[in-house]
Amino acid sequence: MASFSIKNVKYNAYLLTKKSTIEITDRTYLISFQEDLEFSPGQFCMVNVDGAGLTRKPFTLGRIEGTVAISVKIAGKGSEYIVKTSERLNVLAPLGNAFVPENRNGAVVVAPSCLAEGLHLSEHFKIPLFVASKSALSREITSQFELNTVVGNDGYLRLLEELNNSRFDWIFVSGSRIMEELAVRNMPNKLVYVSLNEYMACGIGACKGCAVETMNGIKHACTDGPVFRGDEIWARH
Amino acid sequence: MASFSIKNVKYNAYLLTKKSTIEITDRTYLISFQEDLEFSPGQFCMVNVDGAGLTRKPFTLGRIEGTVAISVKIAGKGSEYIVKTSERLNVLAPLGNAFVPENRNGAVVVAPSCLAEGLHLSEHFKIPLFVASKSALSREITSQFELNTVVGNDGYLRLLEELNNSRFDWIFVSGSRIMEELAVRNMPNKLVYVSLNEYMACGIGACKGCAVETMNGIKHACTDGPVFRGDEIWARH
Amino acid sequence: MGKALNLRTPIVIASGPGGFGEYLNVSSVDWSYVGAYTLKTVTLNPKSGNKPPRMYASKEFLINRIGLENPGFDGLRKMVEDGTIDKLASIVPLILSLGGDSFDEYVEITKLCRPFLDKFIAVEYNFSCPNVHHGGLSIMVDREEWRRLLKAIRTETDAFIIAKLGIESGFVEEMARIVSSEGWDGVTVINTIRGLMVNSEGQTVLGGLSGPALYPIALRAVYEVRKALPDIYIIASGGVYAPEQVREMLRFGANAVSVGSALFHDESVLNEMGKEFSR
Amino acid sequence: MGKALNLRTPIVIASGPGGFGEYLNVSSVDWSYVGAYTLKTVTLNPKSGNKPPRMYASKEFLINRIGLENPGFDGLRKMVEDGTIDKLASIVPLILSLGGDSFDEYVEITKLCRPFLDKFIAVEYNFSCPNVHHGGLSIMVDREEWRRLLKAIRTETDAFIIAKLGIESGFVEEMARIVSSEGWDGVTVINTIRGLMVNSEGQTVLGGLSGPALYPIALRAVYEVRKALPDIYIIASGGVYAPEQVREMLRFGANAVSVGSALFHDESVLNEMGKEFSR
Ligand SMILES: Cc1cc2nc3c(=O)[nH]c(=O)nc-3n(C[C@H](O)[C@H](O)[C@H](O)COP(=O)(O)OP(=O)(O)OC[C@H]3O[C@@H](n4cnc5c(N)ncnc54)[C@H](O)[C@@H]3O)c2cc1C
Ligand SMILES: Cc1cc2nc3c(=O)[nH]c(=O)nc-3n(C[C@H](O)[C@H](O)[C@H](O)COP(=O)(O)OP(=O)(O)OC[C@H]3O[C@@H](n4cnc5c(N)ncnc54)[C@H](O)[C@@H]3O)c2cc1C
Ligand SMILES: Cc1cc2nc3c(=O)[nH]c(=O)nc-3n(C[C@H](O)[C@H](O)[C@H](O)COP(=O)(O)O)c2cc1C
Ligand SMILES: Cc1cc2nc3c(=O)[nH]c(=O)nc-3n(C[C@H](O)[C@H](O)[C@H](O)COP(=O)(O)O)c2cc1C
Ligand code: FES
Ligand code: FES
Repeated sequence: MASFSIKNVKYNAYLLTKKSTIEITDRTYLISFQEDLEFSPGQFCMVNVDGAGLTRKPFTLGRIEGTVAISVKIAGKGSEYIVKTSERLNVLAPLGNAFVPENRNGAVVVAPSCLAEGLHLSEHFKIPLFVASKSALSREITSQFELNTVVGNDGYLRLLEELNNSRFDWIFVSGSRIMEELAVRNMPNKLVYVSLNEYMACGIGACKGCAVETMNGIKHACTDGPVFRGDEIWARH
Repeated sequence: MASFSIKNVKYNAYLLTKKSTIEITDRTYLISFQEDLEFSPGQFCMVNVDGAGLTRKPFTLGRIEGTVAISVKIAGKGSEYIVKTSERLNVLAPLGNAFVPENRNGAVVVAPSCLAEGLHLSEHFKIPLFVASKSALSREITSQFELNTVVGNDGYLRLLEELNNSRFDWIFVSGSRIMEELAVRNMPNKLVYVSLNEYMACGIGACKGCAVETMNGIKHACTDGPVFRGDEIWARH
Repeated sequence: MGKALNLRTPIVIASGPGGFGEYLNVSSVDWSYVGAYTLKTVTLNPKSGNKPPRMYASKEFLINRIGLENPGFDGLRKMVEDGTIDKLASIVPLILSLGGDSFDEYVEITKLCRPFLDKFIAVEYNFSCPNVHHGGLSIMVDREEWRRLLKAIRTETDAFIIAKLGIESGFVEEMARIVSSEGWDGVTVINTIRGLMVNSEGQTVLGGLSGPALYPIALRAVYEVRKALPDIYIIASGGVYAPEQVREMLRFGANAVSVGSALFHDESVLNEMGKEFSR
Repeated sequence: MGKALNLRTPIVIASGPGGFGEYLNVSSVDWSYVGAYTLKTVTLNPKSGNKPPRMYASKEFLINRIGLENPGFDGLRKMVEDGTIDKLASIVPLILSLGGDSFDEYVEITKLCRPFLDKFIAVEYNFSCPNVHHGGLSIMVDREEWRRLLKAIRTETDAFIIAKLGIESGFVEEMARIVSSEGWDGVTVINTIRGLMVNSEGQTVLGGLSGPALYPIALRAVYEVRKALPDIYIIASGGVYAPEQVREMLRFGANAVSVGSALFHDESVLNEMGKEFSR
């Protein structure tokens, strides 16, 4: 059973002004902001999408050379609003737990939709970053960042195999559920961390909507996560 | 009680291509179409507004020098769609009864939102047309048509007084409910016809939504009207 | 297995929005794609309906308070005698919808209609009109009285009889259980849900909600009734506007799917819906 | 006149969406604008809730099948003993929400809570959760059993007790009449309505619908209950997202207005709603 103690934290609503929006790859964008806010690697925010959605929408936070950023894949009306609007974004943050690895001998693998988080972790922990993308990244992105990129499903599976046989103690994976499950199943030698994408309404532990079945019972992605040990979510066979 | 006999008519769905859209006055437009369709003065159509409304929306039909036209006041999302779209309009027509006056000694008074109908009646019956508008008509309209226009509430009341003392046997009024009620009450000497704007869902007598309380019981604006004798709707005191 | 209607397609026109066949005058519909046309509810005595305004719409809802305006049994009989019903039925199979203001009226109109019930493939009893003061919804407040009524009607006719149920008189699957246990052939779920909107003139419109927002509620009702009663004939009603929704309703247990308010948007959607089922 | 709650503003946080006070951690809300905070329903035994997925949303609806995840009476007692409840109550008056899986559980938890009920300004009994297999909705199928339960609870406590009613167990005004006749102080109308949606992964989500589309239905329920019972205390719940809707609910008979799913959109709407009532 999940615990019901109320955390002694403050969640703030920020109005964030877009600084730049650049295409990462097909329908996926990196948005940076003018304002600063305090958060730790692995945490996320809930973004109000005005008339484009009934709930705020969760996005992992990133920091790139000091600037706050999120990456957004257009999955529906809400994410489309976030990418297209020129209004300031109303954002509740920081949410969830900081990711605190046991050591710095790790690596990060992200989908383009989680590039901001990936860049942040890589910079913060000084660890390598791999981007697994369905299609090639845009020129703007590759010219701005030095990225190890694999394209397509086969490329991703080969990357997992390599990482499974690598020197790293742990691998942090953030992307789609399928991508994360594949990582856990295909890297049996490694401690794999995953950042879950459960459906969230509140992001602060109130609604109990973001339940995840773990080996240790029901947990909540927003307050117990969003980062979990992969073997807590998927059994390895 | 309204009758329940089913009319022996065919209602057709037409796709109408816009030919021109010109502003009549503030938020009100005259839209003409490339295609022709058969109808009589006083009849209306129901216009599909795609995602901008759950039901088709009723508009009186007009014909100006042979060209089919409607006039549209932007009252909400549906009418806004009609004015702004560049798609062809899906239109059910012709609906309601033709207006057949007892003689040609009449006059027509319309709000700008019913200008197409007004021009049609005026041309068809060779009778004078008066336009009662809240604000001045656009240059495009006044240069194209020779119109007798009164602006503002006072102007309208003076027009009604004049018409009440005029040589005409009947006056046809089409505009808002308030405008029509004022006409009936302020022209006690005349036979006044009004074209009612009841809420309509089907336009063909099926839904029974467009009920009107008349001196002769409940009638339906779509199949018994849309034109009624004013004294059937409002008592004169 | 319960009795079935064997419609040519599972698309049915809902009682009310389709009036007494007026949509047959609309040339854009190919009626071979429509399985049945339900007429507007007829009551023993004619009703002139509620005072205007009778309708209003938001983005997702249409609200109506027609108040069962209908010509009564005499009007219906006239439509039978003057050949109107035969003419309509020659184009599309008809379902008769009956309502009443009391126990006796429901039974009485059933008896009166018996001579010509063979012109209809089924009779739907409207137990759920939210817009009349007696009858409709209120007949169901007393559960035992309602059960007696179901029994009485079943005794009066061998026709394929369907009870139209809303979701407000009790859990719809419980209501359907009662209907089935009294030997009825089917249920139509759901009807409009009672709502209140203030229109742009500031008038209070108390009526029944129909339209897109009903869809997930109606889909759930179909699911629950099918779970409770594997054999009953189910007509789904509520917010069906697109072919995918017809398929989804069928997948979750409906035998036929009724189209109401969507007619007001574009009746030619019937063609798209019916096409894939047409043989 | 019935008893009233005398809230500082008529804005109430709905049971469930507000969890166990988590929104008090959100800095953008000025809690002096909020009249009361209803905690999520607590049942005798802890519940871990339903399996995921538990939520989905369309444009107008949110669907949830949380399944009353809650820490049970023991968890609640712990929150009382460790001072959490006092701390929350020092910021905003609290309403306790209780539920059960059976007649006995409702009565039992009432008895157990008695020692600390004075920390709450009222107790709301959830008779309408659509997402649990026993209790919630199903307790109301047997009308007589439910009436006995209302009587039993009333006997156990002098607290201000409120029954939360959905629209599916019977006409809401009839249900409210029963509640009132058993000496209860108020009703909350409505709860979520049962719905079914298929999410983007093709999973069937059977849950309760909340959000904007509920509003005209909830407004009508308030109107009907007020018409039937001029004196009962009414908390309106369903689809309230804007200050105008608060005003409209009050105008049609509500004493207080509860805000649920709107918190997920932007909890700072509470400030806008409460401002005009603040003294
Ligand atoms: C902790 C967390 C962090 C995330 N970080 C990122 C990120 O950095 N970049 C990114 O592109 N995406 C991220 N996502 C996913 C992102 O939240 C969804 O893509 C977004 O909410 C879609 O909203 P929409 O209105 O565009 O889509 P909709 O049209 O509403 O739905 C499309 C799909 O998006 C998902 N989705 C929709 N609403 C939610 C919601 N409230 N909560 C969770 N998923 C939802 C569902 O799978 C749904 O089927 C994250 C999700 C979580 C839970
Ligand atoms: C027979 C008839 C002929 C009409 N002819 C004209 C015309 O020539 N020119 C013109 O500008 N307007 C005409 N109207 C009014 C026109 O139909 C409405 O202004 C239009 O439907 C508004 O739709 P909306 O989506 O823009 O407004 P909404 O935002 O939906 O509503 C705004 C207001 O428009 C009216 N309205 C909305 N829907 C309907 C409906 N289905 N039926 C009737 N009224 C509705 C209501 O008063 C409503 O409060 C006519 C109405 C009728 C009944
Ligand atoms: C204008 C209108 C009139 C209606 N009249 C009746 C009726 O007479 N009898 C009946 O059983 N249902 C009636 N209904 C309910 C519909 O048959 C249908 O069950 C309901 O509208 C939900 O379906 P929809 O969303 O497809 O419209 C009416 C609905 C509308 C909108
Ligand atoms: C995620 C969620 C959880 C809920 N949990 C409860 C609950 O535990 N007890 C209860 O009485 N109502 C519960 N409800 C119902 C709400 O209190 C409210 O009545 C309903 O959501 C309608 O209001 P809204 O449209 O403002 O959300 C819940 C609703 C949601 C969305
Ligand atoms: S998103 Fe509400 S509890 Fe996690
Ligand atoms: S608009 Fe449907 S009957 Fe007149």
